[in-house]
Amino acid sequence: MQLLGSQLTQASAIAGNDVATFPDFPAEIRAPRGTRAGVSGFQVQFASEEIFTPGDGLDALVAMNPAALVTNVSDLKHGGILIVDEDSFAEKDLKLAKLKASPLDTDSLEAYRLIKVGITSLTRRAVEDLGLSVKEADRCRNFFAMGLVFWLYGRSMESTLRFIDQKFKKLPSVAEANRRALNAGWNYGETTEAFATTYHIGPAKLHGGTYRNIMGNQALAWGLVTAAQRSNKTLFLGSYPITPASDILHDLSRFKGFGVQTFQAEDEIAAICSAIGAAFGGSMGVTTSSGPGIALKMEGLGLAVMLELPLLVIDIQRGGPSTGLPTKTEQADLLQVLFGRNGECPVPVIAAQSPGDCFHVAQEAWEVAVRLMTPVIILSDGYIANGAEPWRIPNVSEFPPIKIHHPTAEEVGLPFRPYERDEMLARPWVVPGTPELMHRIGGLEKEDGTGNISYDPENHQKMVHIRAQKVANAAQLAGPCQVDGPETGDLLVVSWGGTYGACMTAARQARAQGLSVAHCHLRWLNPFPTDLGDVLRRYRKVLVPELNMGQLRMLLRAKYLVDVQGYNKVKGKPFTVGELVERIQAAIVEDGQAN
Amino acid sequence: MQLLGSQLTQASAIAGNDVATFPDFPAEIRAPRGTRAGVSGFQVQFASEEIFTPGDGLDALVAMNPAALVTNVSDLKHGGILIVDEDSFAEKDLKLAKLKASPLDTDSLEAYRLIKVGITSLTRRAVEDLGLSVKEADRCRNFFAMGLVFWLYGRSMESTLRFIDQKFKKLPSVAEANRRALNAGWNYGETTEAFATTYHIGPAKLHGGTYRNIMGNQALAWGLVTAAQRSNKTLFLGSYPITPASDILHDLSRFKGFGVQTFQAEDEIAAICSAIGAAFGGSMGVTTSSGPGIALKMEGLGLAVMLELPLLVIDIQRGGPSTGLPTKTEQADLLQVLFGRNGECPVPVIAAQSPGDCFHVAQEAWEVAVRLMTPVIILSDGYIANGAEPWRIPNVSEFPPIKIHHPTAEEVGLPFRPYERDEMLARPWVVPGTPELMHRIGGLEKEDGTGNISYDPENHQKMVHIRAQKVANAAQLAGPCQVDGPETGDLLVVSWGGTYGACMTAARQARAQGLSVAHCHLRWLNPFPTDLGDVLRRYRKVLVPELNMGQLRMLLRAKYLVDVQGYNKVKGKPFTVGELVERIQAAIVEDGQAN
Amino acid sequence: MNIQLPVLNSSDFASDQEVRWCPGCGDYSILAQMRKMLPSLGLPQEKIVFISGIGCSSRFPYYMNTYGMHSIHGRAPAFATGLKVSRPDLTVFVITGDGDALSIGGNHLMHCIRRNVDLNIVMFNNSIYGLTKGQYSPTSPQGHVTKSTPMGSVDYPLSPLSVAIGAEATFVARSIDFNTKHLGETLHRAAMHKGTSFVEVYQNCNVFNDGAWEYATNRDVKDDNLLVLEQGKPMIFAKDRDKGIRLNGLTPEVVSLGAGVTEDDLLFHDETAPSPHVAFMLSRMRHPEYPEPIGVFRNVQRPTLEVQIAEQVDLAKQRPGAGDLQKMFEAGETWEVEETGA
Amino acid sequence: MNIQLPVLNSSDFASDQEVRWCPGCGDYSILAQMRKMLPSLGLPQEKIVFISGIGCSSRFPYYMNTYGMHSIHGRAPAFATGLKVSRPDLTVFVITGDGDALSIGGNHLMHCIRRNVDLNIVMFNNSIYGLTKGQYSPTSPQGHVTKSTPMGSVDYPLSPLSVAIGAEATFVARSIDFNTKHLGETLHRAAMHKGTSFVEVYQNCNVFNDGAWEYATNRDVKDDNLLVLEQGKPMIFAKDRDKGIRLNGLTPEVVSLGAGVTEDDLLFHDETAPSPHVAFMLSRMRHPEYPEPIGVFRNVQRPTLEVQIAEQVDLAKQRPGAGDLQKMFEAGETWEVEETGA
Ligand SMILES: Cc1ncc(C[n+]2csc(CCOP(=O)(O)OP(=O)(O)O)c2C)c(N)n1
Ligand SMILES: Cc1ncc(C[n+]2csc(CCOP(=O)(O)OP(=O)(O)O)c2C)c(N)n1
Ligand code: SF4
Ligand code: SF4
Ligand SMILES: [Mg+2]
Ligand SMILES: [Mg+2]
Repeated sequence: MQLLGSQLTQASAIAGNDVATFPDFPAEIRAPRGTRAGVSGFQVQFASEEIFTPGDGLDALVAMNPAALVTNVSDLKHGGILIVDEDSFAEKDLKLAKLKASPLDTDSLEAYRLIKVGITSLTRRAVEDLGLSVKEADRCRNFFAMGLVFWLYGRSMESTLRFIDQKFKKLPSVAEANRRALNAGWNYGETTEAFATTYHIGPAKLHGGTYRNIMGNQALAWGLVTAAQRSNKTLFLGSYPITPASDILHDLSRFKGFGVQTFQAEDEIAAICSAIGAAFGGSMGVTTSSGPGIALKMEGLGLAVMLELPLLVIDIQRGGPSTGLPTKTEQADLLQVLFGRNGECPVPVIAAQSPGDCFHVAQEAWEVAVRLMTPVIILSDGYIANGAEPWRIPNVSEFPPIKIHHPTAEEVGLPFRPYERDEMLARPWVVPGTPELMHRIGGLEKEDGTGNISYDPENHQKMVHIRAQKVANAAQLAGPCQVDGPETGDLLVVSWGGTYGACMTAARQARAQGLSVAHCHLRWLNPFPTDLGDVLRRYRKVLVPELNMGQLRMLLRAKYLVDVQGYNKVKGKPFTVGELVERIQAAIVEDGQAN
Repeated sequence: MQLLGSQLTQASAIAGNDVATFPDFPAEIRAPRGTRAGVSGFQVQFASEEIFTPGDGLDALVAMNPAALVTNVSDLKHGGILIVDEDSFAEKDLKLAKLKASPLDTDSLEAYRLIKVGITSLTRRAVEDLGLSVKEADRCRNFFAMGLVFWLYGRSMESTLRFIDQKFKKLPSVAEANRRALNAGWNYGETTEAFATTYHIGPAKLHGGTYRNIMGNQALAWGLVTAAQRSNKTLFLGSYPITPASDILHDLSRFKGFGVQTFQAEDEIAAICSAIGAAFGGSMGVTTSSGPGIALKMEGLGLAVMLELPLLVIDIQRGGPSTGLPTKTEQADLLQVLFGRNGECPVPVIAAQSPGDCFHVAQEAWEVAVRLMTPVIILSDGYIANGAEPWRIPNVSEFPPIKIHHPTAEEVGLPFRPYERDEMLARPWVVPGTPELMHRIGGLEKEDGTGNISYDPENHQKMVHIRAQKVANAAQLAGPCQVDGPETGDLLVVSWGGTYGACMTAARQARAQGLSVAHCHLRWLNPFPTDLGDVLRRYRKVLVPELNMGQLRMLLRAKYLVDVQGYNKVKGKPFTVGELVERIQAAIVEDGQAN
Repeated sequence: MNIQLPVLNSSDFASDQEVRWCPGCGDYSILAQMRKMLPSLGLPQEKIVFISGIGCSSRFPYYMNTYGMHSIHGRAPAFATGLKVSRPDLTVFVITGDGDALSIGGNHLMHCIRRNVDLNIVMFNNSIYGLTKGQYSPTSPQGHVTKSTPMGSVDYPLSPLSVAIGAEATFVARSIDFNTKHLGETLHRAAMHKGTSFVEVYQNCNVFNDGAWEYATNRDVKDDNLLVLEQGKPMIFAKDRDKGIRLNGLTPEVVSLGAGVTEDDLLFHDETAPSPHVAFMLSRMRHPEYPEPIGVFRNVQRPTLEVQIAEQVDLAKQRPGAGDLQKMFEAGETWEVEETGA
Repeated sequence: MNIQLPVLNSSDFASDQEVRWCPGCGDYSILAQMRKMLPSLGLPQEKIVFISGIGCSSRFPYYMNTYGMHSIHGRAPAFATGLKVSRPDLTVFVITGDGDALSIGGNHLMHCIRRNVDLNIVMFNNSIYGLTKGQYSPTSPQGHVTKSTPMGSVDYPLSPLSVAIGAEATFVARSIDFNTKHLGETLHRAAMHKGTSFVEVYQNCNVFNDGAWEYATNRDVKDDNLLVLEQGKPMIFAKDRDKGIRLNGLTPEVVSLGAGVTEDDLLFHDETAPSPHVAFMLSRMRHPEYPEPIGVFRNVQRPTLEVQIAEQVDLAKQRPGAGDLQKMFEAGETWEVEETGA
């Protein structure tokens, strides 16, 4: 299914649509095919206008077996197209899906435009004379379904045919079988009368340029490499596999041609510590993980704050708490990354808003890290990580360099003061190997300037303030709030991270309905833009939709004493635009009610 | 010095004074004697009225060498008594203390009533004929100083003489030397004319009963054992040594006679995990640490939240971030313990307010843990942990039992639903070994009731809410706010943890000065008392003094949208009453200014 | 009182949860052998606890009709230690994978083993991270191409049994998922051992690392590649049982029996040897240089952690005044204060 | 170009920080030997880095006029690994204690060793937690009465060298704080080794565990209690060098030379033996049953982690298109969109 989804994405993008996807994996365990737990889904929206989410309800659903049907049918819009493989609704299939009777035989599907296709038998027949086993033949069924969908939406099969050639280069009979299944599906659509209409989705208005699809984790990996290249640094990744962050490790481990070093550590603690070691040596130290692994990194991160070395800590959030729902999405690590360390231990935090944005976020985070000599946390989530969107390929030669300077003894003079600061409060990044500037750093409180151990009360207070102010200075680099919509009004929707698309679309739709709604998306969660308080106060109400129980909301209320309201969903799933629009409407009419 | 301090504490308590102490250790490293880093201090306040802090400025200071003098003299009140060992101000002593000239020779000490005593030579002379080496003789100097101080304040030397007998039972000549030094000190006071006056501090008004001194960590250990006895549970401590929490491990390891099991784990992660394992088995699982170790426990704690097992996690806070100032005090782990875990992962948090209060806090925390089947966090800090106060010995037979029930199959019926809940939302604590109720628990999201793994979106949302509500229910057990002072007024001082004594004393003093100030101390930091919002709104202003950058303050502002102001100090030292009174005065006059 | 226990069988140990490993996974076989072996311990289900970490293998407890905990990655030995110390009456199994036990959990494993907690640790070694879909593990050979090592892994692998023996293990064994009889017997012997038993099971992950143990499972070659250790017996192996292991100086060597070499020239296996150095030597014998030993490498007695802790508690309880809170509170300096009405 | 390096001496490696261990602590001696040894490496100070964890011993970097990091408890090998992989030009020492290395840090130690990162790990073994004022450590003997074990520790101790050898170490040695000459030489050999060198140094904590190594340091008895390992030499020891170690079957035994026993009957030390099992056997020889070996137990070559990583990077860089961002972005399916003025 993942394959089908990504091919459709590809073909739609090439057709000039804007696309957004939401793959929904089965939980980590490899659950048996045909069971509910084993259902693998892939949601894709393509449109002739700019879109920011993979869509709410489904317009069409392809269910290859009863389990897939019952798990997803509730998302299908009334009147939507429902394609099922009727060959897969036998007794044993129903049993696997824990169903007593076939939904095809009941009236439970009345609301939909049900199209039963004998996908299995048709596929078998299409590949009949290729000498494949039944099992092998059945593996082609997805391509049949794909052909059918391609026909329905008038997508070109070209890129998928190319993909087949490429992927099964070494297995010509499999390639041929898949090609035939694909064509059979298309032909089935064209020749049968199952479908009343086909759909034509014209190209979306996008900025001109060369486009490709990009997934969130991929964009992060690319952004990291780009940041390393721009700053002429060796990228050192210390990581330990964990869903849904592992793909960044996988991607970067294939980028050795860029000088990237990847180190699969024994655990998350060693992962962050090795990255800090690399940072001490002058490399671009990066560590990636998800919630449970991030929890383990916090002690090490505290040390990085004391050492004042640049470092990127990337958290691809998933459903929690504890092991939680590893393959589902959530935004519930914000407070963890802000506060999950002993002592007063501030760290800048930036969150990606979409798959493509990961590319930029990685670079922005690195710019702040090196400018301020501080670890920076990047938040993404399972939804962004595995989602895809069209991405305009940038012109690499236009990237400005990120300037980093490692001072020498001539420049800083002796005796060397490793905790002397510049105007942004950054200390010098002197690397081992630099003659005469030998110095020692560590996690005990340091004396201002010299960096010597100090237990002096006044000094401690001073250093706590300096570290706080330094992080606050990141606001100068990040710039002011960006508001989409009227400058004042009834409601401001404030979002962060992966809910960007849904929130912005919902706000626009509400505006189109005549409501006075603006949208402000926060890229930096620490520090906040300096004008944020003013912006919040310009609206009668503020609504913060979050896939958690109200974490950003708490921060905004505390800092600005504005009666920010929350819309909170913790279901392992992204917001739908529809539910947000409803909530926006409700918020504007209802009386402001505090918490 | 620690010895001298604790003996003076003891003697004063026996004299019926209320006492409060503040030992100030050198940093962890065993720094050489005579250097500034090696200074070991012990502050004690005794009074004929109830007191809640070890005092602000010092009335008298005993400095055994130049380093001790320069490190502490700034805390001595003008006009205060300054006793120095003039034999210890030789060239080499000054050098060790990094002093160019002897402060005794300059006019820097003019503000004090300087009393130079040749403590070293007098002590040597006192023990002359006992055949001790010079080094051994010099070890008695502290007892000479003690004798002098005892005389000055009219303290009985009886308990100290008993202590000497006891401690040096096997070394009669050392015992004799110390006795002589002590007497020599006393006699010196009585015979010389160095002191213009002596002081008489009468007994304080305390509740009647038998008293003893108790230190915070000791009281915690005793409270834990008492909780275990009251609930008829085996106490299992999984811990890893760390300053300033180690003493709880040390104490509990001596309580095997109570059935206590202590396990010094390989690290903090194993420590909490072993305690959770013990909790699964039906024991009272406890784990203790300080900031950096607590950071490491967070992933395990997240699992405990999912497992819904009772557990106590004790954080003796110290100066941070990172390794920070290990022997100094701070309150900067509040946000860490509240939020330092992935996902929405709520845990009740209670903080001890004084050394003696640790005894109660341990029991209250355990009552909540077992009533709600939840881990509970106890916060203490270095100041409480090592501080001492008189403690009225309770009558053990009056302690009510803490009722815990492990259901059987007859009681719960089959099929067993391990996540069925009672009216407080607690699930049953069924322990392995119970026939027919075999079940499996884990960190993946569980289905409501059955506890089976569930990735269902609605169920996840429901479980997140249930876990949150369960913790919120702890407010029913904890009761409403306690306010000391007027019910409404100009200012409410809100405190938590170890600043209780200073805040309450300051509020009372301010009231005595005619200001309209009340004080509310929060024992539970999560959940807050249900009436807290109302209480806050009854005062024109709210001031939250904290030994951090404003952590409770942030929570109060977020939750109640009240413009709470902070008074924050991060110097590794407790508040003085004086600075708080000043701040209270200022707060009342100045315009409320939001931050 | 002599309570007659019901005689249980394999299916009594199956929980109502659907087993959800990939079809063909070696985990199924280990599960089957475990269920089959447990009745032989004569314990009711409620006295048995399975604790696991995270990984495909760590789903194991869900499938057992016993008490169980699916904990967090790498920490199962620590949970199990706390449980066993506080509840010595329970029989506790730890189920773990090569990543869970040796990567993130290496330290807990080592300390559990040296403390000799009476646990039965079964490590499913598939030389891969299964659950996270195919990264190399600490037992993957150098050069292993995986998702995270596209040019081949450069980490030198650990030998799990060498690690265990280096950590003062009292019971160490190895078996193979599809060698069902040997596996069942090995699990039984491990369960009978008082102290930490560590069993490495070669397990095939047919999805991400298929055939890793081909040499040890393929019917045609396995007998030539395996040396089945038997207590007191000479080390003979090969399909025709015509080869053996002899010590050449300080180094073991493979010899053919006959032509001047007799069984008496061979090494005789002694799992009870007080010093672990011979067991360590056996743990170094790896394919293809040597046949790989399976069976029990080491099996010695040493007081267990939970028994020693219990003994100290018992001893302390006998001291005068033990367990008396009031006495403890009143010990040392105390003083009386009269009620002043404050 | 041939740059003449200034000849450094011991004091060039002393930082300006006051040394603050307890008077009499064995750490002073190790510090002195380290400072004395470093000039022999012919490296300028700036090319040397000391990384430590937390503990008394871990204060070490502050006292060295080199680059240094006083990190967090137990994790020094991980920091050092990241540093060395990214900066192979630096010479990196890891300074750690028995608690730091073997308790909280056991796993990092093990993985660092198996990966054979070119680091020099020096573990100060005082069998106690010094910094936290006297709790037992993983090397404390059973029965050890400490602050946390008033009735004696029940944990069976680890043997650090057995652990290291079990973790595939390429260089393993032992020395003693006050045996200054031997210590200096051992540190030098460790530094010269390419790969992870692990050196255990018996260190006296005169405050919390005084005399732990009395048998190995007391002038009167130490020669009888120590076996100084020398490459290629027979294992002779004792004050009069009249005793030796012989293999009896599979077990080492102490024999007296003379009366039918000659040097040739003894074990000859071979630190370069490919299999580690004899080194492991030596690591099991403990006082009082045996004289305890000091010196280099094992010293073999294996590619280091950082070199292998560098090799893969170099190889990858030579591939066509390597390092070309633009090419990477444009690979795969792309399409053109015309500017529509949106
Ligand atoms: C703290 C943490 N880090 C990482 C993970 C992700 N994770 C789960 S299982 C696993 C490794 C599984 O390998 P192994 O232990 O060999 O078990 P297998 O799946 O092969 O049976 C990893 C890395 C996690 N769940 N928690
Ligand atoms: C996470 C964490 N846990 C615990 C501690 C406290 N701690 C510091 S050093 C140490 C052990 C020291 O023992 P060792 O490593 O043997 O060093 P030594 O002091 O004996 O040289 C401990 C438990 C800490 N600093 N950080
Ligand atoms: S991924 Fe491998 S180990 Fe995991 S269930 Fe599938 S076959 Fe078994
Ligand atoms: S406590 Fe022990 S190890 Fe630490 S400095 Fe003092 S003597 Fe040395
Ligand atoms: Mg595995
Ligand atoms: Mg030590």
